[in-house]
Amino acid sequence: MKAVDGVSFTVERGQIHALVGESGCGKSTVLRAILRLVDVYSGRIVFDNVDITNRGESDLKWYRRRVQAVFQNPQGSLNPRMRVFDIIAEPLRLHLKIPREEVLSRVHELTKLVGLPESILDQSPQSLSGGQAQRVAIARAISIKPDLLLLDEPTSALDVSTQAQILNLLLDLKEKLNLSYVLVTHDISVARYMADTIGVMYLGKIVEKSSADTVLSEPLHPYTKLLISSALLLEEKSLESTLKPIGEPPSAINPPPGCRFHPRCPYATEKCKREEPPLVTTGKEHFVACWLYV
Amino acid sequence: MGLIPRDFFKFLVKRPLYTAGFIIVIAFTIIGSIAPYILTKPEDAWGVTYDLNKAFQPPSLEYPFGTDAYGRDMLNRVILGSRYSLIIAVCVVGLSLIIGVIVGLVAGYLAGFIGTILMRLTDMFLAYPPLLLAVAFASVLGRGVLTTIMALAISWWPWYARLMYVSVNSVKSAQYVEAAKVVGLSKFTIMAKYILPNSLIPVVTQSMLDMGSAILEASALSFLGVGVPPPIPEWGRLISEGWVYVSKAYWITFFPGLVLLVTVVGFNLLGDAVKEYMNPRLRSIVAKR
Amino acid sequence: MPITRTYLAKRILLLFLVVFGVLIISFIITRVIPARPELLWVGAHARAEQIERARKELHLDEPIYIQLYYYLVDFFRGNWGVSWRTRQPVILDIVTSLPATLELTITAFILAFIIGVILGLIAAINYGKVVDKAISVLSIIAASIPVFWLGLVLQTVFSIWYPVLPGGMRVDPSLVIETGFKPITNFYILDSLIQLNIPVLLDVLKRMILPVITLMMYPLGLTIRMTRSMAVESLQEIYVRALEVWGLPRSKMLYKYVLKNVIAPVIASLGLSFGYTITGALMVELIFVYPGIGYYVGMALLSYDYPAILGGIVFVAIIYSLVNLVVDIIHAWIDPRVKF
Amino acid sequence: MIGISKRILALFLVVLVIAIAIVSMVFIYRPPPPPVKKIITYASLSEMTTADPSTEFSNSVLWLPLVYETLLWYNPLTGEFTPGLAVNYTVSSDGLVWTFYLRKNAVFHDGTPVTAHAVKASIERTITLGQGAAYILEPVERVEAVDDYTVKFYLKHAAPLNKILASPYAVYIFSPRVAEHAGAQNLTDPKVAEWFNKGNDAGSGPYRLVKWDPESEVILEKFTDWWGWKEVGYPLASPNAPDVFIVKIIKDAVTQERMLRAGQIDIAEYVPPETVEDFGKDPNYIVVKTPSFQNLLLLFNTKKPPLDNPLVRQAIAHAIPYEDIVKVARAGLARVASGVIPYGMWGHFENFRYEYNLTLARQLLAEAGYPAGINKTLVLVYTAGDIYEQRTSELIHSSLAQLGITVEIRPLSWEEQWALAQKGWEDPNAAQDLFIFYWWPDVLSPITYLYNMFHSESKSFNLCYYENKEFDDLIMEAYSLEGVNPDKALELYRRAQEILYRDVPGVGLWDMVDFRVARSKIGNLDKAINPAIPTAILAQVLDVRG
Repeated sequence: MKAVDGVSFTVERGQIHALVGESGCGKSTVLRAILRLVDVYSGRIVFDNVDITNRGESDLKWYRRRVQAVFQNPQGSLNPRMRVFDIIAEPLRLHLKIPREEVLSRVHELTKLVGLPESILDQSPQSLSGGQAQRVAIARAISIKPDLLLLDEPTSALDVSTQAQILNLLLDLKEKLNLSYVLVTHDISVARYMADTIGVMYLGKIVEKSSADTVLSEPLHPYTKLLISSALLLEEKSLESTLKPIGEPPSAINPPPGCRFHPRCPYATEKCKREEPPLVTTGKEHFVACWLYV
Repeated sequence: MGLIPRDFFKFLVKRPLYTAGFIIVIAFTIIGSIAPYILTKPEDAWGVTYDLNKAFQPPSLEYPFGTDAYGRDMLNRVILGSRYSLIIAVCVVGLSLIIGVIVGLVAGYLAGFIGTILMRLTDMFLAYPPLLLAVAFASVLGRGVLTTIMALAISWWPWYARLMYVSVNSVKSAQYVEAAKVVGLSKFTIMAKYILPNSLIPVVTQSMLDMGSAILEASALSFLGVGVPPPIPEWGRLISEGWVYVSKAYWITFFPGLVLLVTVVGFNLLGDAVKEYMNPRLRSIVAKR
Repeated sequence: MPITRTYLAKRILLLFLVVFGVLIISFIITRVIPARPELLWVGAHARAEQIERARKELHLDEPIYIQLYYYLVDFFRGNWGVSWRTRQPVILDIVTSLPATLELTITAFILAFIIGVILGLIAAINYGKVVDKAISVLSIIAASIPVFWLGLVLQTVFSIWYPVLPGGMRVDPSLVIETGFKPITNFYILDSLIQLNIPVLLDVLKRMILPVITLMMYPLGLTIRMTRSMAVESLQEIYVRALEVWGLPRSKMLYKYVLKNVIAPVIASLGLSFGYTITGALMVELIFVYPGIGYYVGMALLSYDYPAILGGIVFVAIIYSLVNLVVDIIHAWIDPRVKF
Repeated sequence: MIGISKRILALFLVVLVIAIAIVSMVFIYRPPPPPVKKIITYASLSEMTTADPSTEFSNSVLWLPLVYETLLWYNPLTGEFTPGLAVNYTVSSDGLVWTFYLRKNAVFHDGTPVTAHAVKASIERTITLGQGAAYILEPVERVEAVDDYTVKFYLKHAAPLNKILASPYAVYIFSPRVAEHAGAQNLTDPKVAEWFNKGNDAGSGPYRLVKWDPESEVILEKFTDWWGWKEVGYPLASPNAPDVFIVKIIKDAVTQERMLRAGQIDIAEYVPPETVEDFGKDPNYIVVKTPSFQNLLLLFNTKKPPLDNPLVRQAIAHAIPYEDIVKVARAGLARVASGVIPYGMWGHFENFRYEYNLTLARQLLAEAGYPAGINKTLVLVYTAGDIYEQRTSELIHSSLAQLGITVEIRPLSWEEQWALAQKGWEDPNAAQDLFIFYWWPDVLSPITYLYNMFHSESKSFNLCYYENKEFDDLIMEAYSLEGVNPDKALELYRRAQEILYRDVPGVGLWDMVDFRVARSKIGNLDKAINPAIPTAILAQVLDVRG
């Protein structure tokens, strides 16, 4: 079974790459593959010119030190049986092997950096608000100064005002710590706000990718267009409701033949039903997978 | 009482039946713990003397539970018996909990080959009706408090292993476990610091409620003659000892059984109370009425 | 119909696996724990040469895996050893005493099921009232009562103090001789009905009263509790409420909707309580001198008849697994929501 | 839904029909007319085994002596012989040739007269088959039928053939026509055994086997042509003997008690001992007690401190409440032992009891160097499940506690108990301190008790690990003299027991008393019991009134 198929992208240092798509399109799976939480059966994950696709956990320690993540559900990503202090300190103790006093000062430093009061260090994660919890998760992720941070819908579980605070904090941190981000989101406006480059995913495949400006200003793929227009028109409504209704809900595990989007595509032709379109370039580093542009 | 949330008591007070269960359990625990110090006739309880002239005295003010075939005061023997019931129940549940939790944890988290083997093993033990496996083991292990505990624990742990397995499976996909992997923690650390503390609650709760059954099964073993040896006044043994005299001295079997019944009812009532307290759906129904 | 052929095949395979496991565990019990199994085999007052012969007979001079092999082969050939107490092949003893236990437990189960569902429904209808509380207390006591003690108490009261009911045995032997009753299937109720032997039938039924009451307590308590809580929940469900508003008669509503929701989980829980009941039969049959499997294993325990103890226990474990399988299938059949 | 209601309706109808059928049949049923014959029902605790008189060596001995006869009867308590099929016998002066003269009016149940040829054939079949108790005939070299009513036995070596031929096993005489009945070539053909085990009999005794169901009942009917009914003054026959004697298998003591009270049985082999006293007081029942040669012994580990000190053993021997043990453990149905040889057996002496005297015990313990008790827990093992041993252990535990000796009671299965005790020969410290167990005789001689438990070469059962050359020599000499010079042998046995009394490697706790409870209409029950055939009731002797 393939949940994700033919997804390929590169992230440059200091850049933010966003993967955009509706829920269930496999973008989280991509993230989890990069984090080696799921096994990769084909394809490669290369970090700093090192292929880490098939390395065992013991060979990955350096990688863990340099690649960290922030998850969608802030409370759920914190162990309810640990104090906030220990949660933030854990990667420090594990990777840096620094003395206790230094851990203490680093944790305090980090707490300040992510804008949390020191009083929360003794609390349990359950007593935090969603925004606070996400800040704790961010503090944990940046504690060992990684190079790459993977953000899995970092704001989708938060209320609107907190969302902005967190996004700003992330942008802030990127500058301060010279980080690179891979951002996964279903919310194109978040991507617009954050990303340097954008990849649009549909049912486990990238259908369009380019710099953020290009994708947002001149979208080529019908799905991207739909995505952007619905985001503009109906800020609050979910994306799914604006799409053409179909019988079977689309599934990344068992995608339709031909172009995956054809059942919902207003421009679909006979060819789209039979053959899968390749990802082709239209110049200017702009790639799209649609028979309209071949 | 830091372990028990305060509103549990509020919850209890409104339900006299559950309160009764709670009181029985507390009383049993206290009496069982201090039994040797509150005996009025310790030599009768421990069985170090006997007086045939006092044999088979029916219940009276002096002997509220009567006397047995050796002229020993049954009340004192029943009180001392609570100690053994308590010790056995605590050890059986504790021991099974340790084994069950380890097996369930390892099987649940490591999955794969080891996990399958462990769970199949658990299934094999579960294929025996409760008590029967304990009977089989007790019959070959020999009779004694320790062997009774071992025999019961052998038949008991698989239930906790199963429960722990289910619990671990629900915890292991939690996001904080993935987060821990991303941090780069070792499997063992994740198991010990993340999975174990978060999956323990249902198993531990269940085990506390199983004390009543443990007491009952220990007595059954003793009744069948494969439990604790004389002169220990374990309740099941007292009942079986009185069995042959039942037509002429009913009290030798009656009172230990009654006390056993009350204790088990107490534990079961408390169990129901905890279940109802922890099941918000049931509680909301109650609240609506 | 969620019961597919693959599901059945899988369950039966699992059953075989479990039987295999049960055998291995009993092998461990017989061979590994007692230091000298041959001593268990030859029995009291044996001389050295007998012990030596027993070692050979039991293949104890062979490596342990060969011993396991012989054990399994013997088991599947039906060679479960000879009981020291009865001097008969264990398997024969078990087969002859099985019907008595089945007669007892099945009767106890049916009664527990019927009475339990009725009482549970009464409690649910009167939720929170005195009747409900009384039934709840009864159910807790029934589920907590030590079987062996209840048996002794009933026996003392009803067959010693006020001798209204016989306190032991399946049938009066002199009645058997007088009326020429011949056990055919060893299910005495069935046998006496076939032979139209009414005195024996009545005697058999009379002698079952006390053991059945004792034995049914645990499943009864469980059924009441299960029925009550299920019925309370489904009475709460909105569609039932709606029906009430529409004016459907209460009794019909209870029967049509509540009962339907209650039956499947109750059967599942009864399956669980079968394990307790079968071990309860051990003590009940011992107390009431009722010659079934329980009595057989109980006597074997009291006289340290190891082949009989282990044979009996393995057999009961297999029966138990079978019952669990059947209960799961029934459960799946009644309640299509259950998925496996 | 409608389906279910239909099914329930159908079920209801079926139940209703069955109920109506049952009720109506109850009213139609008429009980059978009461029997007019004198029927006595005896409850046996154990199932019957085989029905072959030559090889049977187990439970069936309960009824064999009613159906088959031997040449002589012997009562070990009185030492008396009573004529059976033989009216008289002589023995040569060297003890090697025994001549038996048979009675002339005895017939087998198949009508064949009892002759010397039948005796020869019966004994020879047993010897040839060599199963069961055939070994008791080992001294017999050959049997010769001198004429129809005279039979001669030639022995390989001197042996008490009169006692041997009065055994309850292996020496029954049966009709030589069984081969014909069974369609067999000869008497040793397996078909003969098959024929017996189908429930056929070919004896000459007072009863015939009419029903053979070894697992539930055996029915015997009076054989009216038995010579004994006609012989005036024959001690082993009664004019009021039962016409039908039924042996019912009731494996449980409590049930036997209930059935006896309900009048469903007339004689119980065994009821709970706790109820015997009540039966004794009730005029409707009689209790007959007879000595049994089974006794309960307590063996000390004489090689492990502190019990390696004879003074400590003596102290304990004086601290055991023998009377109370008998009262509680056996409900009085035992006799305090005097020595290790049970009451009633030749070789038993009355002056080997230890007085229960705690003062004396304390004194002895102080003398041994333990004035304040023993600071070590003694392990006492007994056979788990045996309630009499259990109660005995509890009383020993309580009583020794008075002396400051702590006893840990450890119930084990017999096999575990024995395996543990076996370790004592190599490492006495690994074994138990105190060992409780029963002994019963394999041969009717004191030697079975003295050798097995106390001889230094008896590794299997000398579980006190007692080694005393003087004692060993004494008992072996006594045994060899038993047949030649019984008085001297008895004296040596007495001296051997004196050594045991002094050294205390073990003590006898009680000698079992056998009992039968019967309805009081049954007379002569005491005469119908022979301790050599412990389970049998010689029904021909019973005097049934009313």
